[in-house]
This record gives sequence, C-alpha cells and structure tokens, in this order.
Amino acid sequence: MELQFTDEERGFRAEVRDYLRTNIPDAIRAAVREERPLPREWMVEAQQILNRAGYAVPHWPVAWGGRDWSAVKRAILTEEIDRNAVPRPLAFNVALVGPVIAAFGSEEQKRRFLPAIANLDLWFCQGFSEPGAGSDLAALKTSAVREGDVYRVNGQKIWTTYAHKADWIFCLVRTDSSGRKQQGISFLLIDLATPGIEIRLIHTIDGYRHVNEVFFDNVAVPVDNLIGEEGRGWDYAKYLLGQERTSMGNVGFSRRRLEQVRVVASGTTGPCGRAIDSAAFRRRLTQAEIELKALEITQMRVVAADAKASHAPDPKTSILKIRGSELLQTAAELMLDALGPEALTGGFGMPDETDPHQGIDARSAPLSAYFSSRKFSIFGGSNEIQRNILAKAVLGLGARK
Amino acid sequence: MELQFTDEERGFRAEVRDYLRTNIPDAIRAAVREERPLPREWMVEAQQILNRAGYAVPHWPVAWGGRDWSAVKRAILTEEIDRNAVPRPLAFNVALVGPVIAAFGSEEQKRRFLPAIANLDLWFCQGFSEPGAGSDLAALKTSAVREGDVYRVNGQKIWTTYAHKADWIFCLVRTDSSGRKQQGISFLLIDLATPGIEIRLIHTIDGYRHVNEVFFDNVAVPVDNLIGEEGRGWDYAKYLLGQERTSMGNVGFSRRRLEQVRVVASGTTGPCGRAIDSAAFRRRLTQAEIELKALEITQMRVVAADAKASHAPDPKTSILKIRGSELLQTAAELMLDALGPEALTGGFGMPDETDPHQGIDARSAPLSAYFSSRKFSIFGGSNEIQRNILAKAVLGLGARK
Amino acid sequence: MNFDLDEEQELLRASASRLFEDHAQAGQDDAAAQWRDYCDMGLIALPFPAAVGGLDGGHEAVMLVMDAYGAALARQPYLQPVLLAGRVLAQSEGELAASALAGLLDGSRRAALCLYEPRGRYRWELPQTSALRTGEGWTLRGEKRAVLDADGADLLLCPASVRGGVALFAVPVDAPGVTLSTRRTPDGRSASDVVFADVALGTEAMIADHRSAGAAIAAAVDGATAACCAEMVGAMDRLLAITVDYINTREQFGQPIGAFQALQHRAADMLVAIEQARSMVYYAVAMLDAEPAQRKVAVAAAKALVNRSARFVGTEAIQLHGGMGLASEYPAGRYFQRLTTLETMFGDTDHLLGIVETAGGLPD
Amino acid sequence: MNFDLDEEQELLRASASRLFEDHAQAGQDDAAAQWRDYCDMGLIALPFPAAVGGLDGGHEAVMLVMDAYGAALARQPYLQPVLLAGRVLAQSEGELAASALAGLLDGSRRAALCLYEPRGRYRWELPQTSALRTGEGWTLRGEKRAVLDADGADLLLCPASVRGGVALFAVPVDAPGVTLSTRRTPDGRSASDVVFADVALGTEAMIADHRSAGAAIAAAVDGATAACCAEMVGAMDRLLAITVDYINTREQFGQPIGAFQALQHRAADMLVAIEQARSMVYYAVAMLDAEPAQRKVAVAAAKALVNRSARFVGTEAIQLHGGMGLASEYPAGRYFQRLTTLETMFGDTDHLLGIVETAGGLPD
Repeated sequence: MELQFTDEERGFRAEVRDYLRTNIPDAIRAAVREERPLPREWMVEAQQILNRAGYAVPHWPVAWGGRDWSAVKRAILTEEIDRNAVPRPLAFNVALVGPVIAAFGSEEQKRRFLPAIANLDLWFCQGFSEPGAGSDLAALKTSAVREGDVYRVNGQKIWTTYAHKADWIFCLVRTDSSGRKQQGISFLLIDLATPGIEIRLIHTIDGYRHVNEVFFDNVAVPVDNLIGEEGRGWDYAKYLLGQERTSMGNVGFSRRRLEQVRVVASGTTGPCGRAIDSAAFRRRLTQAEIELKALEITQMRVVAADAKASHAPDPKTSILKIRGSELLQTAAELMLDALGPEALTGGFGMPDETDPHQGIDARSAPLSAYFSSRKFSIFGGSNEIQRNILAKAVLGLGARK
Repeated sequence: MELQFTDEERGFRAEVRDYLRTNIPDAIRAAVREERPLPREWMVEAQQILNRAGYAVPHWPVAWGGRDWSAVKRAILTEEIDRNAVPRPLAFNVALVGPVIAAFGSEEQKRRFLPAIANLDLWFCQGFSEPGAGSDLAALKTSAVREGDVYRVNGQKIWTTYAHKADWIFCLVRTDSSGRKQQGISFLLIDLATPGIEIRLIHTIDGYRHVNEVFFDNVAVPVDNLIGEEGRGWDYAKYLLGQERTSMGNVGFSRRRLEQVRVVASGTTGPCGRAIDSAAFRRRLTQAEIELKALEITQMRVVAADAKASHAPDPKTSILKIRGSELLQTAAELMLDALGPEALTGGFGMPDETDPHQGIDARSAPLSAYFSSRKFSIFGGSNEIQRNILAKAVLGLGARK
Repeated sequence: MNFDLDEEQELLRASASRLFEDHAQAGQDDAAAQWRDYCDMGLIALPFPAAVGGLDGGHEAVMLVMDAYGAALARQPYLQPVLLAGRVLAQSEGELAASALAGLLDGSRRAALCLYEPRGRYRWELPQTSALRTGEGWTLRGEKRAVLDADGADLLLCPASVRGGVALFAVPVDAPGVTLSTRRTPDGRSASDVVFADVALGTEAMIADHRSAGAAIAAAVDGATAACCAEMVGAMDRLLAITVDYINTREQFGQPIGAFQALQHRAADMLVAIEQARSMVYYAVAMLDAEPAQRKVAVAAAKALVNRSARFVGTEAIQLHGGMGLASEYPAGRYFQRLTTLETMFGDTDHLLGIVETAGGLPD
Repeated sequence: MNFDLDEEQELLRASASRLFEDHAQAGQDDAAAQWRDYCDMGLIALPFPAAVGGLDGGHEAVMLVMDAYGAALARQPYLQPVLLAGRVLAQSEGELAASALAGLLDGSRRAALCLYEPRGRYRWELPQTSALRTGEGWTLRGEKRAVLDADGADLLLCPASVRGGVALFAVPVDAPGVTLSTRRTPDGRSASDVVFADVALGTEAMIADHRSAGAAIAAAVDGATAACCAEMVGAMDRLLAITVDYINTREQFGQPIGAFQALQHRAADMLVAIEQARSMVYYAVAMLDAEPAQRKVAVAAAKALVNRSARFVGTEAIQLHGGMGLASEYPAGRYFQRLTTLETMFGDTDHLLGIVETAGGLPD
C-alpha cells in the first residue's frame, strides 16, 4: 500500500501545472473559469498546446502519440487540466472515437484520422442518442443501407454536443434489423459536409447553445468509413464506453468550482456580512469539500485497479459518475446561494459566443451553470443507469422473477 | 376557507389540555415523557380517565360511547394527548378492533366487547403479521379449520405488540385456501388464555420488550368469536386500516419530542457551550420544527377532507405516515446528538418495567428511543408501501407492462 | 379549520386559471392586452381596500390567483406592481402615491419597489442608499440590485436612509440621474440594477417617512412572499403533473419508465414535498394578519420550506425527464427555471431560516 | 499511489479476520481466552515500536485489523486498551507507565484513558478535572464521562488541569476516592462514568506533564479515531452484504424484494456511501504521520464523512430488513447498534465538521 502520492507523482503534478500555466493563454483560462463558451479556435489552440507536450492522448498506443504513463499519472494530468481551467482535450476525439479507431480501424483509417484527431485538426462529435433511445441505446433506429460503395444513411440523432462546431460525426447506425436489437449495429464515420445532413440547435435551459439534433436524409457515406466489421458496432461502443475513466469523477473540475465558491462567498462583503459568515453555508461548503476529498481518493482507487484489470470496465466507475455529478451540482447550487438576489441580474446565457472577449463579471455564470449542472446526472449514462449497474454488477441484486 | 383554528376549536384544545393535566397522574406523564415502559395498570388507569371524559372513543358510534365531534376536534384531542405525555388510548382496542366490532359484529358481540374495549377492561392485541407475510399481508398462513362449534387454529403471528400484556388477540386467519389469496381470510377474536397459545418475546434493538411471536397449536376458538362472515376478513381488515386517521402524522408526539430536544440542547451548558449554540444543530432543529408545522396542517387537511369523504381511506394519508415517521426519527437523532458522548452512559433499554418508579435521568431514554424510532417507518405499512400507494393511487403511475 | 373553497373563491380560481391558461396558449405575448385582461378581471384591484377602489379580496383570494398563476407559468408582472409596489403605495401618503395607485388600478401605470443593494443580500431594512435633505427637497444617492419588473414601471419606490431611519421615496424612472440596467431572468421576467446618482427630488417624493416606511414595506414584502410561495406551489403542482405524464408515456427497455419503482418512489416523494409546501402556504396566509414580528417569522418559515421543496421537486423533475428536461422548448425545464428564479426572491433558504432562528422558533 | 496489500498485509488481514470470525462463531464469550488470542497473534503488540517490545506494525496494519474487527463485530476491547491508553502509555514517562505498557503487551493488564467530562461534549483539551500539588504528590478531583472499557482496566489515565496546562495522571482503579458507574453500551462494550473524589496520588502518578501530555493524548486520539473509522467501514461493508443477502432471499408479492428497483437503488447508494467512507479511512491513515494540526483536521474530516455514511447505511439497512432489522437476534440490528455507538465516539458529525471549519478547510 502507498496511500499517499509518491514523490514521482507529486513531481509530475508540478510539471503539468507549470506547463499549463505557462503555455495556455490566460484569456482561454479566464474564459473557462468564467463559464464562457469558447470559440472553436481557442479549443483547438488549447488542445494543440496540450498535444505538443503529449498531454492530449497519453492513453493512446505509443505508436500514435500515447505515453506509457501510469493510470494514476494520467488521472493527475486530467485533474490539473480541469483545476487550472484549461479546456480538456475534446473527449469525442481523444477518449471516444480515437481509441476505437486505434483498436478496430484499418491502418489506412489510423493514418488518416488518428493524428488529426489528437491534434484537433479534425473535430468529431458523437451520434449515439436518438429521440426514442436515451439510456436504452440499443433501441436506435437510424439506418444505413449498403448501396454499392456507399451506405445510405437515414434517421435522426439527438443531444449531439458541438455538432455545430464539428467536422465529422461518429455514429451508431442500424445496418441490419433482423436480429436482437444489439445486433446489426455498425460504427460509421460521417463527414458533416456531406449533402443531406441538417443540424438544428436545441435551446437548453442554461441559455447556452451546445447540443443539437442531427438529421440524416439519404446521406451517402463511403463504405471506407465503416470502422471494423459491419454489425459489430455495439461491441465497439461498449469498448468505447469502457475507455479512459481517469476523469469520470470530474475531481479537478469540482475542485475548481468549490474554490471559486469559497472566493465568491468570502468576497461579497457588505452590510449583512459575507455568505461564508453564515454557519449553515459554511457547513455545506465544508461537507462538499470533504466529499470531494473522498471522491479524489475513490477516483484514484478505481484508476489504480483499472490499470491491472482487463479491458472490462470496473463497475465501480459508476460510483465516480454518481458522486462526481452530485458534487458538480452541489458546487453550482452553492455558487447560486453565495450570490443571493444578485444572481438574477448577473446575466444568463451567452448569446454571443463569437466574441470571446465579451466582458462578463463574476456574477455572470452561476445561473447558467446551475441549470447546466443538471446534465451531469443525465448524460453519459444517467445516474439511474449507474445505480442499476452497481446494484446488479457489483452487489448482485436479483433480476425480476 | 378557514385556515386558522376556530375559537371553538381553540377552546376545545384548552379544555382537553386542562383535563389531561389535572386528571392524569404526574407519575404516569413523567414516565411517558422519559420513555419508560409503563406497567399495565398505569395504561389502564390512564385510559379509564380518558374514557370518563369521552376521550377514549370519540370516533365510535354515539350508542357505544362515541361523541359527535368533528374530525378536526378529534385530531386536536390526539395531539394534546401526545403532546402532554399522556398514554394514548390503546390503538388495538379503540382504533382497530373496536370499530370493526361496532360495524360488523353481532349485537351480542357489541354488548360483550365494546364497553370493555373502550374502558380497557379487556386488552386486545393484533394478530396480523406473520413471518412470511409482512407488508404482503394477504399471504398469511395461520389456519382456522371449523370443527363443530369451534375453529382449530394453527400457525404463527409475529411482531405482536403487547401480546404479553394482552387478554385477547384479534387475528386474521385463513379459513379457506382454495381461492385468491385475499379470499378465505376470516376475522377471529381469541382469548389468549386458551390452551395451545404460546407467547415469546422478541428482543429488539432498542432494548425494550414490546413485541412478540404468538404461536397457535391446535387452539380451539368458539365460532361465536368470528366477526361478521367467514371469508370476509380481508374486507374487515381493509375497513379497519381505513379507520381513524386523525393521528397518523403523530404530530403531538413529534412536538413533545422536539420540545424536549430544545430543552436538553439548551440545558447542557459546559466548557464547550450547549448543543443549541452550534449553528448546525440549531438549523437542523429549526428545519424539523418547520417541517412539523407543515405536517400539522397537512394532518388537518387530510382530517378535514376525510370527514366529507366516503369510508375509503384518503390515499394522501400516506403523506402523514411518511413525513410523520421521518420526523419522529429526526427528533430521536437530534436528541442523541444533543447529548454527545454522555448518551453512552445514559443507559440503554429498560430491563425492569415492573418498577415504574425506577429513577432514570434525562440521559436515559435517547439511545433506546433512537433505535426504537426506526420502527415508525417499518410497521403499520412501511414507507415503501406508502410510496407505492402515493405513486399508484394518487399520481396514477403505471403498473408494469 | 376548513380548507374548502367557498363559491366565490371557486369562481375566482376558475376564472383566473382560465385567463392565465389562455394567455399561455396564445403563445406570442401581447403584454399590453394581457395586462388589460388582468385589470378587467379585477386581478389588479383584488388585494386593495374598497376605500381606494379595490375589491377587498383578502389574502386567500390572492393565494388562489397566485397558485393559478404559477400553474400556468403566467408572464405578466403581478407580484411587483400589484403585491409589492401596489401595496406599499396603498400604505403611503400624499398625492404622488395616490395618483400612482389610481394609475395602477386603472391599468395605466406601474411602480416597482427597489429592495436589494449590492452585497446586501436579502436585507432591505438597512439601505446604504441615502436621501439627503436639500433646500428644495432631497438628493437620493445609491444603488439597488435585481429590481423585479422595473422596466415596465414609470415610478421606482426606493427605501433610503434618512435621519431617524428608513424612508420611502417615489422616483420617476426618467428622472435625471436614474439609470437602469436590465436583464431577462431565466423565467422571462426582468430584473434591473438601478443607480440613483444624486437624483434631485421634491419634498413630495417622500411618500412614507421614517416612522411608517419600514412597517409598510415589511407588510408588503411579507404579503408578496406568501404570494410567491403560492405561485411556487402552483408551479410545482403542475410540474409534477407534467412529469407524471411524461414518465407514464415515455418507454424504455420495453415499458413506460413510470412503471419502474425507483421512479415511482421519487415521484411520491415529490408529492409529499409539494403537499407540505402547500400546507406552509396556508400557514403563511393565515398569519398575514398576525402582529408583524410573528407574521415575519411565519412567512420566513413558509418560504424556507417551500424553497427546499422547490429545489427538490425541480431537480427531480428534470432528472426524471432525462435529456428532455434540459430542452427549453419543453415545459418541464421552464417550470424549473421559474422555480429557481422564485427561490432567489425574498430570501434564500439560509436567510429565511436565520430569521426563524433569530426569533427563537415558530410562533406557537 | 497503490492500494494493493502486500503479502504481509494480506496475511495479517486474513489471520485477524479468521480470529475475529472464529470468536464471533464461538457464541458465548470467553473474554480472557479471547484476549489471550489477541495477544498471541500479536494484535496487541502490533502498533508499538520494537524498542518497547512492539511489532512496529504501522498505521496501515492497524487499519486492516480494525476493518476485520468491524466486519466480524468483534467484542474484546481493543480501541481503548491498545490504541488509546496503550499509545498514550508508550508516549509517557516513568516506571508506572512502563510497567503498565509491559503488562499490556504480555496480556496481563489494561489501562483506560478518560477523555470526556460532564457537559464537556467531545472536548478533552480543557478538563475541569484538576490536580493540585500537595506535599506528597497530587490530589485529583473531577468527573469523567463515558469512559470506554474502563471496567476491565486496572489503571485509569486521567488528563487533568495543572498549573501551566494539562497533565496526565495514572490512577489505579482501586485507589480510594475512585468510583466507577458502568453501563453496557448497545453494542456490548462498556462505558463508565468515573468520579475522582480527592484522590491522593504520589508524584510518580503524573506520567506526562503539561509540556507533553496534550500532544501524546492528541496523537493517540487521532490514531484511535482513524482506527474507529476503519472499524466502521468494516462493519458497514458487512452490513451491506447481509442486507443484500436478505433482500435477495426474502420474497414478497411473489418475488425477492431485491428485485424491486427502488430497493436496488438504495442498496447502490449504500455502496457509494461505503466506498467514499473507505476512501476517507485511507486519507486519515495516510495523514497520521503529518504534523499534528493537519493530522487532526484530516482525521476529523474522515470521521465526519464516515459518521454520515454510517448513519445512512445503518438506517437504510434496517429499513430494507423491515421488522427483522429490529430484532436483536438478527445480525443487521447488531451492526446498526455498533455503528451508532461508534458514531458517538471521538466526536459526532457536528463537532468534527467544526474542527475542519475552524482550520479553514482540509489540508491540500
């Protein structure tokens, strides 16, 4: 047992922190800190700076830019990226489609896509969810029918984050509907510039514009864009969902938020004192900080166990998802409560993300962030699904008779 | 609308309070307040004092001692009984078996039992639960087979409160097992002095001795003791469970407990201040007090609506059961926390209930009361069952397809 | 006690509800026409005494209207012009207040009460904004924050420190030195930060002096807080109904998700939270005529519980809706936004519990 | 970081676990024989330095033992004689302390540290109990409350106020003027109230003076608190396993109740609470060698979270068991009693969070 971080791990953390603070432009970090939506160029710039240092895809095969770092070190890396308000490497690229291409793609596909994905030269979004299939992913209906050298794709995806910024989308599509619903699903890469694709923004309650519906009307996709074998898309999706869990707990993100809460709550002096002077507020903040400390260690336990395990995801990862999302939500609530009535005129939503320099004060983000925080327990496998996993896979609680 | 208590209702409350404080011996009220188990004589004495004033069975038919009071007044009565640390009229007698006999018994049975039940000259306990049938009451197995003028009863009841103090037990027994499980159940009164009955105490985690197992080995019960018709016991049980809901929220009981918490928490001055000086403790107490105020009004709303409704129980009663039990549990937790480490040597359990004068100090009850409080969300229809009722009967949430 | 509506109350509730629902159906707001409807139906005159042209509706009537308002997610300002500013005007003196009130009652004018200040959280009783006596009248200087629905108002009612305490000043919104900076709240109201930069006012601008202003504002705030609670319960009620409909319809893994027991139990807990909140609205309304100290504590206790219920019900409703709950085209999210906005008004849970604790608990 | 046990640790855990489980199986306690077993297996010597005859086991080893102890619901005093009194003795000076420690290590003697006082809650740092210098030594006067496992001890270790601070006195339990009043705790330990009525002591009775006593006690208390957390996690772990078994077996309405999703989700939340608690045990143990101020805060934070988890897991386990959870013959209730008892030791949640807040938060 080694219940503390080792000297090497501490050294790595310091090195990462130093690199991030030195190399990522302050304007970008300020925008992240203030919850402003970043323009595409800034996200690309940040990822390229990370990629230069090997920080974008350390978990990939070494041949494609990966580093042979321990899972604990990779977790430290993500924590520092989040904590220092650096935009994470685009998850759809580096954590999702990249590893699938590396594992199941052809050599040609790897050469074509992987370096571009790592460097965010190509921006991918994810086409999994459909209107009728949320957590029940396998119920998807978007079809791809082979016609010579192309698939004809028809259907609709929903909740597609950043589709409006992306170049490509990776999709689960149904190539066969004769068998069990998990069968007959294929994994397809689609260039969003292909005719027949329409992207519609979904307005969300946080006032941001980040998710979309994507409609496919007879879209022609070259069969070369099929990853792996036809009909095995479900396996690839499961592989993908089992990838890189060093950040499921969002520990660095919550820490940054809670630190901000402490700053805001300690700063709003006035005739009735600061929020931090309220014992009840302070207690809630303290409890959140303690819960976060526990989560940090739970995260490291899962990560360290993962490193030894086979590729099957550790079902205890669900603990990270549940507590991690709850903590982000708690942090957002605390921020709202720290501000009191002034939250209302602090502004809401970010209508103009084309102007990243648009000045907003410290009161701007909290209402949007509060509404936005609800998504953490819904997307990426809702907390209900996570509890099902814990009950069944970890505790062995019985199926219905 | 009349959102306040009327002058008449306030007057009634004052009258009840005055009667209770004047007539119920202080020793009895002190024992209740300190959570000491009462000897049988004291419970009988208290009920007879209540009965003299018409306070034991006001909800019964006037012919049998009932008063024609509004449901709101009856709720006030129970609240004052609880709040003033007066033992409630024995529920098994006055709220359960009494109304069933009054509604479905023969004239002979009414004459024989009702006055004795009201005056606690006869003490009834309830034989419903069985080892294999907790919340799924209809799964009961205790059988009663007709042999001439008697039923032969065999089987086992469990969680029978006060069986060791009781004279009689009213049981649901299976007289026919051919049909649906709700059918073939009959309602039988059984003299506990009958040969073949064995009562075993169940030791519970609160250290008290109050629940039992009751075993029936070929017990001969005169058919005269059958209430109503054979095979209709399930209907009678449902009728019984729909009776007198003026006290489901246990408002007076929680109020007394919370008042005690405030006293204890305010009294333990010492080098590190009183529990009440902790802002966090005070906040929990305040929240409980507010929740109780809401429950008091919710209770009155259910009671007032009940008065107009038919005999079907208002499913919203489940709200009272859920919040009422939670509040009693919260009060018990607060008391434990108010005492700190001293709770441990305050004593635990009441080994000798034959000596009601046994002195115990203010620290005595809390640990036992804390453990005991868990039962409120389990017995009398667990809170899970109550949530099922709310979901299905009130919200109309769908059954499984 | 009796919780049944009498005939008149039933009628009021039904007609108010129909009006709000019709407005909601109508889609695009025609604010002027809707406000005229409020006026025609007597909703504006409802809480005011007959002596000034009101309908003497009483607290219960206001509660019923606000419950319907919340259920329909109504949009026209009401809390501010009628229950806050209006009630303060009715308690004030002089020609300025009387004409503003008359203008409110005939639907032609609105005022807005400015309660909060920078870093002052929910305390309005000790304003940093001050009014200095000048030869001709007063000079008003200070800042107010998050003033509800100030952008449709022509008159701002501003509590300010004067020698001896707090007095109340009526300031035309277009007076030199007054600057409004307005944002939409997430639920579609407006909230304004207001700067009073040495605004010169005549003597008539002081519509309540330091002896009466505090009590008048406190009464209006407590009444509006109770009304706000009623609105929240109306909104929660409807949000639960929407949620129940959704989970009874939406299928996953081959059955409606409302058949899953875990979801059923959570919906049941939402119901419990709402009914407890409703009880506290009754309590607050019943206490509105109690003496001011008790009234304040009762109302604070009510909103503390209603706030907690709203946060629970709101977040659970969104969770049970899944992704759909986050889409602002879908009603659930809008109810959640409304509830969140109302939570921040008149005190958050922490502030309100503090009021109850300072008083040593609830009045018996 | 590395959370794997090495070979030695695996061995220790397995053998301690086997011992505790065997004892639990044996039913009727033979306290003396079981204590001898603890001694023979080296559990008593485990935490002490080799210099005094200990095994230098380290904090992690103690954690593993306590986890197994909690899981098996072991009954022999360990926290008090070994981790509290024992550790304080090891930090003390003089013949009295040395012989008591030697007696502990050979299994023949036990001491008990008296921490709390009437109305003093969890603060032991400022005792009202005082020791006055006399010609021949000291007169000790005061009361201590809820002293754990004092009834098997022959020596009481009593912190008392002296000029300059707090010193520690060793008092034979049969010294004139010492009175114990002992009760069983719900989980079968003992807790005693102790009165020191002008107990006359020799100079050698002061085994740590005002310069060293506070630090020695604080170190022992923090170590014992972390160990207590480990015991709680062991107990919670087993309680969840018992609960899962129960609901997978118990049938109602025609299926095992563990098939009901609402119950599954609650069991899942119990698991989350336990794993978070386990992480905090690791944290506390890792911080036991930090400087005292940080150690204290880390341990307090750990127990605050473990306490909350224990209350949640304990009450949920009983609820999921229904009536069976209340029967003390059935194991679930006994684990709940154990967890409740441990919750009240070394600080309840409120007290512990206060420590963290006073320090301005967790060390980074």
